[in-house]
Amino acid sequence: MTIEIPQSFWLYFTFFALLLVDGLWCMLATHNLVRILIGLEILMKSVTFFLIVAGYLSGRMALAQALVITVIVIEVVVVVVVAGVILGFFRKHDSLDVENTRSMKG
Amino acid sequence: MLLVAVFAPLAGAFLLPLLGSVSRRLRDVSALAMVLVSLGCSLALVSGALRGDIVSFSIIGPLGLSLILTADALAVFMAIVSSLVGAVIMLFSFDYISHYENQNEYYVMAVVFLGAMMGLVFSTNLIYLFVFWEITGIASWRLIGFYRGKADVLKADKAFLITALGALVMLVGILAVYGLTGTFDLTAMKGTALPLGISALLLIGLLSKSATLPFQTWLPDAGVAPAPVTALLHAAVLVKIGVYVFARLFLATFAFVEALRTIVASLAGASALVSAGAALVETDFKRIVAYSTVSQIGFIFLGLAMGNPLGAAGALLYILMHGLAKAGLFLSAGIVEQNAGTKDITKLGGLIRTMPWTAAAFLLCSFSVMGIPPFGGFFGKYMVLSAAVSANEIVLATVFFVGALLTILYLFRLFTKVFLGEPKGTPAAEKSRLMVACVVLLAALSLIGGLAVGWPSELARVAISQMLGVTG
Amino acid sequence: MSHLLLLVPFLAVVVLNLLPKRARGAALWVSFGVLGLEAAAAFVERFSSIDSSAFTWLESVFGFRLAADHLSGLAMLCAGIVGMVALLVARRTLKDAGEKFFFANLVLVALVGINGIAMVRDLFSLYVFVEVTAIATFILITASRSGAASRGEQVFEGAWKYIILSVVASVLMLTSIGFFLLSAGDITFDAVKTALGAPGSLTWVAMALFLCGLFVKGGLVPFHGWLADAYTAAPAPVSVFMAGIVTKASGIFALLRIVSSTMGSALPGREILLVVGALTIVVGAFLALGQSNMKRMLAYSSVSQMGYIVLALGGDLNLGILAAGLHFFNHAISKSQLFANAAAIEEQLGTLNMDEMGGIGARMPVTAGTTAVATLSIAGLPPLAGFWSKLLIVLALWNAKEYGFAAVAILASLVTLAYFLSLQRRVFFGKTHPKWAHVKEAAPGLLVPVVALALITIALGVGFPFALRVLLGGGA
Amino acid sequence: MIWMTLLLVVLVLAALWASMTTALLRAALGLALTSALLAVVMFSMGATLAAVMELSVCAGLISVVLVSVTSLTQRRPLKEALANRRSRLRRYWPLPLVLIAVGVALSFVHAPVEIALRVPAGDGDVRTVLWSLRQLDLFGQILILLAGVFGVLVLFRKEAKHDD
Repeated sequence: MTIEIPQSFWLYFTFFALLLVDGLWCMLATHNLVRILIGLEILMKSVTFFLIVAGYLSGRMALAQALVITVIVIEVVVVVVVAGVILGFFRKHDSLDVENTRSMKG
Repeated sequence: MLLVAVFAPLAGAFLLPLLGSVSRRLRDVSALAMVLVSLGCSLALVSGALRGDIVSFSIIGPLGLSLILTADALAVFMAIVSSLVGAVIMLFSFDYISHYENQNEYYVMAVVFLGAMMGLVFSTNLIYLFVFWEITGIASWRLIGFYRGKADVLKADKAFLITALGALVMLVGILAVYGLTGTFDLTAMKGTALPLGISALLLIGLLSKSATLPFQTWLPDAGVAPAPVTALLHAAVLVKIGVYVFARLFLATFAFVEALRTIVASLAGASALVSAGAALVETDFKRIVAYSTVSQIGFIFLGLAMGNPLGAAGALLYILMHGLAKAGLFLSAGIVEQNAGTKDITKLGGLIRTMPWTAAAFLLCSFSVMGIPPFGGFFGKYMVLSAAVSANEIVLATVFFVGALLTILYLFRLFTKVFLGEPKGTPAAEKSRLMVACVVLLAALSLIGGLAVGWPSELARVAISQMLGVTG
Repeated sequence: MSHLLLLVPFLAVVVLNLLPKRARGAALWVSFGVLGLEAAAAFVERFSSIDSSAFTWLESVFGFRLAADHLSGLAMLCAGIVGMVALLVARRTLKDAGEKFFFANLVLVALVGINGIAMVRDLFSLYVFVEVTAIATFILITASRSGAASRGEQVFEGAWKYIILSVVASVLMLTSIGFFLLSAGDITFDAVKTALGAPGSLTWVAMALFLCGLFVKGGLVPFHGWLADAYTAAPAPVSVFMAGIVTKASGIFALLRIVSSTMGSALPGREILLVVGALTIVVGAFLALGQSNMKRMLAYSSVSQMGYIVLALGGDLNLGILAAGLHFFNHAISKSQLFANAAAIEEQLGTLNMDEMGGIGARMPVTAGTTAVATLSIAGLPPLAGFWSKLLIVLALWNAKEYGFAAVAILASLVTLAYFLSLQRRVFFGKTHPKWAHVKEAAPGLLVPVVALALITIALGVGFPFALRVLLGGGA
Repeated sequence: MIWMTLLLVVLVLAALWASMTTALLRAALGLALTSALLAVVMFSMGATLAAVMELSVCAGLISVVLVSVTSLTQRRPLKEALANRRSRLRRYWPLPLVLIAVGVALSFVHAPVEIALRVPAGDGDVRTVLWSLRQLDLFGQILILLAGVFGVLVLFRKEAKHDD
């Protein structure tokens, strides 16, 4: 591979950081449970991307792929479970507003 | 022998609830028996100790955490004082405590307390010293909070927190000592010169436990406990721990620091005066006696802080005499409180007619605490004061002399208010012979201690020569 | 042997689900047995001289790369004990048979996760098992409806905070793994150790990220916000399990593992550990002081105690790791016991609000006594087990010349003592409120585990030098 | 390189859309698009197997889950939705600016990065790695799936009870 390592690293890292910021903002700025989940997903995308980039740049693509596959499986289970909880919450409160959950303090 | 003295009460205590389910009498008697075992073991060690033998026993553990028990003259002396007074108090509690709930817990904790005291006295490893120290803390926490009322428990918590604070600061000091010497074994660090900072850390722990200024507040509050408990804590055992460990560490182990003498002696002097003043204006029977303890502890500290053999011997003697006499005072207070239903001295009076024995015993014990010859307390106080004079601490000696005068004042005031004058309220009688007998026994011991002062002072002399002989 | 520790609970879950529905009542006992076996196996494998190499054939079949040392043994022993206690509590407090069945299964799944955490040798597998544990626990929190009426929406809120922060922690850890892949070329502990030895800032950035992830998982200050909510929200047996082992294994033990097997004795990250540890101790203790819900107080107490473990890691390395491991064990025992006691009180009184209680001690003497033992142990009073581990922690700090932090560690014990005394006073002492005049002691099924745990605490405390010799003699 | 950069720009734009669009349904679709684009990126970097996984599982399965959750929970009155839209705008308008700022700031960084370039000799085919070296992770995957099944069972059962 004849790529300039530092430069391309910073290029990829920039996009990783953009996705990360986007996901975090999406999670923090909303009151909607589903949207928090979407923000979480964007965060996961950014990390998946970063792992692939790491494998690409360090020449350990096979390892990186193995890791990413596992991450994807975990991601799916998390999403399904969280979605189930959101549904339960909606059935109970008829709302998706996270403000309904601020009962505990201290 | 040592192991039995320590662990017979410590381990045996947990059998007491079991025995209690068989028969209450059996439980009470076996609790006493456990304390007597300790007393017996300590007495058996006396002849050796008089010859200057040092008995030692150890279980080696890793990282310097070996359990080492050593009986030198100082330890044996202290062990006898604690277990003797403890045994009388246990006897007293038979009748006193039988009116209340939680009796099982009382006996367990009291016996654990005395066992831990034995362990503390004999252990020469700083960590185990701390361990036993804290066990006494736990036991006294439960004992002070015996009545379980909200105020009682709050005061128990206060006492526990103050002594625990002191203990934790002391633990920092212990670690600093470890950092300095690389060992927890006291015999191995003998003669080490301790920097003032570390001494101060250790001292805070000692002062908090012995309720000396500025940590004195917990002790009068602890008067909410049943009378035998206060006697156990104040008179005989708990507060003496601080004094004993002071002697053990600063006289017997580390090289004596001159600066410390002034600090400790001044604190002790202030403590003696302030609490004597407080005792003069208090109206609660037990609080007066408690403040008196704070004040008398000052004398013991003064004697030890002088760092000369005379002062140390006086202090040791006074530990014994004060323990006996003060236990007598507290137990009398207990009798009065239980029978008259109050401990407010403005509501008491003329009890000498209905409680002649108690009054007499109280008076005898007071004489001892006041330091009137030929009672035991006199010799202790006299030796301490003359040690201060011979160390050219004239100011301090004067302060303490005033303190001694105040002692006479407030004790007479107390006696007059409670036992003389016109009877107020319902006349109270001495119901339990056993309880009265205990008080009389203590009074008699105070007197005998004074008349036969030669015997305990011989042991004290050996202890002093062991302590100061090497370092001095 | 170490393979079996992962495979047996897994097979047990499979078998449990293949059984006919009628046999499902036995699920709790089956999983109880499995946990007991696991604990025994962990103990035998690490702390005794019995030869356990009869299972090497397994290693040729499965290519798991595992390594168990004394630390893993300790963690797995804890997991087994705490799991058994949680199951016993579940037997009493969960009402629905189906719920019990799911509980038994999920505890087993979480157990595999914890055992995995204890034995893995690379960062990514560590992440995977942390995630297994987290998901199983998350489902445990949300799944149960027992007592939900009193907890209301808290179930949802606690679980939600837990899972969201858990995923955020995962993101941190995965990013860190990416960095390690770049800078070390591999993600096994050995590779990471080599990379940390070489100069290069990237590796340390990666390590810091991973530690942050674990701080979140372990509920350390400043990431402690979720923990009290999750503990309070969880049903009684789940909070026993979570407080006893889950949070500790997935946050603190993982931290312990990483520090012990990747960082050498020269430790540039030590300051972070010290500061975070001290901060956690103090903040956690003061937060606990202000609580009136019993479980919340216990939760913040956990936060504070975790601080001690982290602090120990910042001290003298060898002694620090030993002390941290012991404190891990002691705290797991005592805290699961306290949560079991809280469960007993909730079961009998129907509330956990300490302001409404008072004088319960006379009605529930066993609960009161065991609570006293556990609280005093956690507050570090001799001769109980907690004292010794705290002493070792402070010694480790002292040997590393961190005098200030050692003093903080010691003096914070006073705050611990203060809030536990306040708990005792508010719950057990005082005059019995007329409302509780007819409260009875909890059922024997709930008392057996707490008494057993209290006895462990006392025995370990009294026989500590001996226990320490066993640990050291094994060559830790 | 240029193509890759463009692709990544589009990827970030898709994510931005997913987080900023008002309707939840569109947000879910935006996420699916992001996933698909990420799969393309992976593919062009040589991570074929992972790309396939990403495409099928994330862009496919997760989107299905999200869309169904969204449709099951769309019962809000119009008024509330409108009020929500206005407040959303307030909370989200700085996001693109922040992203641009971050991007510009990072594009000035050219610090040297120490990357351990290993000879990819030990790094064989992804299947070999997955099946022989990462068995433990596979075991973990199975466990997590198992836990997920329990989760679905439990949550589903709960609803059934709730409707009674």
